Amino acid sequence: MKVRVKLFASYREIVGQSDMVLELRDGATVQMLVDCLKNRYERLGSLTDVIIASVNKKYARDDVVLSEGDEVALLPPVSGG
Amino acid sequence: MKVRVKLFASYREIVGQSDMVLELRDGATVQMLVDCLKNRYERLGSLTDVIIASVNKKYARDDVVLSEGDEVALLPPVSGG
Amino acid sequence: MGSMILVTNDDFSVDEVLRKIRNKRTGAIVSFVGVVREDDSGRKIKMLEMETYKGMAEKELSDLKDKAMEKYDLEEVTIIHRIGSLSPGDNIVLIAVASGHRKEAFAGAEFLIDELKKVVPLWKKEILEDGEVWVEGGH
Amino acid sequence: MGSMILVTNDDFSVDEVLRKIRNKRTGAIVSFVGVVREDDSGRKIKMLEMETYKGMAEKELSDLKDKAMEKYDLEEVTIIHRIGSLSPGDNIVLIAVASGHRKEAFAGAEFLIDELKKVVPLWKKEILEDGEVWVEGGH
Repeated sequence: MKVRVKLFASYREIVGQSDMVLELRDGATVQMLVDCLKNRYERLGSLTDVIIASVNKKYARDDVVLSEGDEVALLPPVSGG
Repeated sequence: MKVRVKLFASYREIVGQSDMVLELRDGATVQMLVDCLKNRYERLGSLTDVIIASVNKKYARDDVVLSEGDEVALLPPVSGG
Repeated sequence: MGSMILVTNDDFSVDEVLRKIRNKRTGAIVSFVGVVREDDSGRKIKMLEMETYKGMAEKELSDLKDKAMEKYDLEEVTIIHRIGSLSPGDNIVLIAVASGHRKEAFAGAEFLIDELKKVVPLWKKEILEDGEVWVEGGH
Repeated sequence: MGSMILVTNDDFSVDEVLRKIRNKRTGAIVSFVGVVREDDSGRKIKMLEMETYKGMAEKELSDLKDKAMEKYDLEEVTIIHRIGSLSPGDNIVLIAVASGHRKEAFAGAEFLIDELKKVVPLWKKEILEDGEVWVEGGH
């Protein structure tokens, strides 16, 4: 299945793009997607152990199972206000 | 000696004027001035036991001794803001 | 110096105060605006009359400002209190506090309005549908 | 309904927000304005770049507003957060809370800015004299 990935702030700069489409096997979880990206982009892996993610603009736990067409975002620690 | 007396809000309405000059004996205190006005204006006496006063625009205790030309104000409970 | 103490008949612009109050170290500005309620604990208010002891009110406000700036780590403090006739929905008072960080700004602003209601010679008369009443004691 | 949630490139008018947010029961309006410091813990800031996750930020802000209105006794809540390039002295964020009484308004406003800094997808990059840094974690 295909999911859309969005990257922000420092993650966007490390990966070098803000948007991508990933092909994952059916039943893949948020954790699997994050691991996949950590492997592909070494600096993302070395930067932090835990990466906060959202699915379809809601904060999502690591074990959430993804579906075709989901929008998954990797969110660095926020710093608004 | 003469002191100037200022009255505000409910006290002003009870007394019917906002400004007056009182003749007091030398050595008179804030308490004496307040008692003198309470006697003269019955409703002022019955309204409240304690009347807060200022002398020359500073909060003053009852036992402060007044001087010729002082400006004494009787201040109802404040309600700004 | 963006700080200011003012007791006035006129309305104020919060934007103007907030523009003047900030300096290079300002990260947080907390402001409190008191508004004339139409309904005060069941009393239907047609109008408010605010009276002050001119000179003493300004002095007390200025002392409070100094106390707050010492007690909390504040950069600037502006206090504007209106007097005269006010209608429901009108601004009564503005307290604006600029600080490096927000904790101090919140604490300073709350301290100032709490103290203002206790010590500053200002009196509020509510003109109701069926009479008028001097409000006693800050609330 | 005077409440509003907005993430925008444009500056805001506090006067305008405060005019819209009040209703017949409003006695107190507390507002918090975050300002770009020129000096952040010794770092000399030339510029700030604020980035957001459009859509999610608004949803998180709206959830926070609902949470605050339930937790405290608030009448209306407006939150405006700026994004894009900001200079020292510029406004970053406005939180305005209208309530019948001041205690709830202060508590609600402080809760909102504390939570905003923890959960709303907004990121701050400081452009310094000698480089740039993504700020991590609300402070």
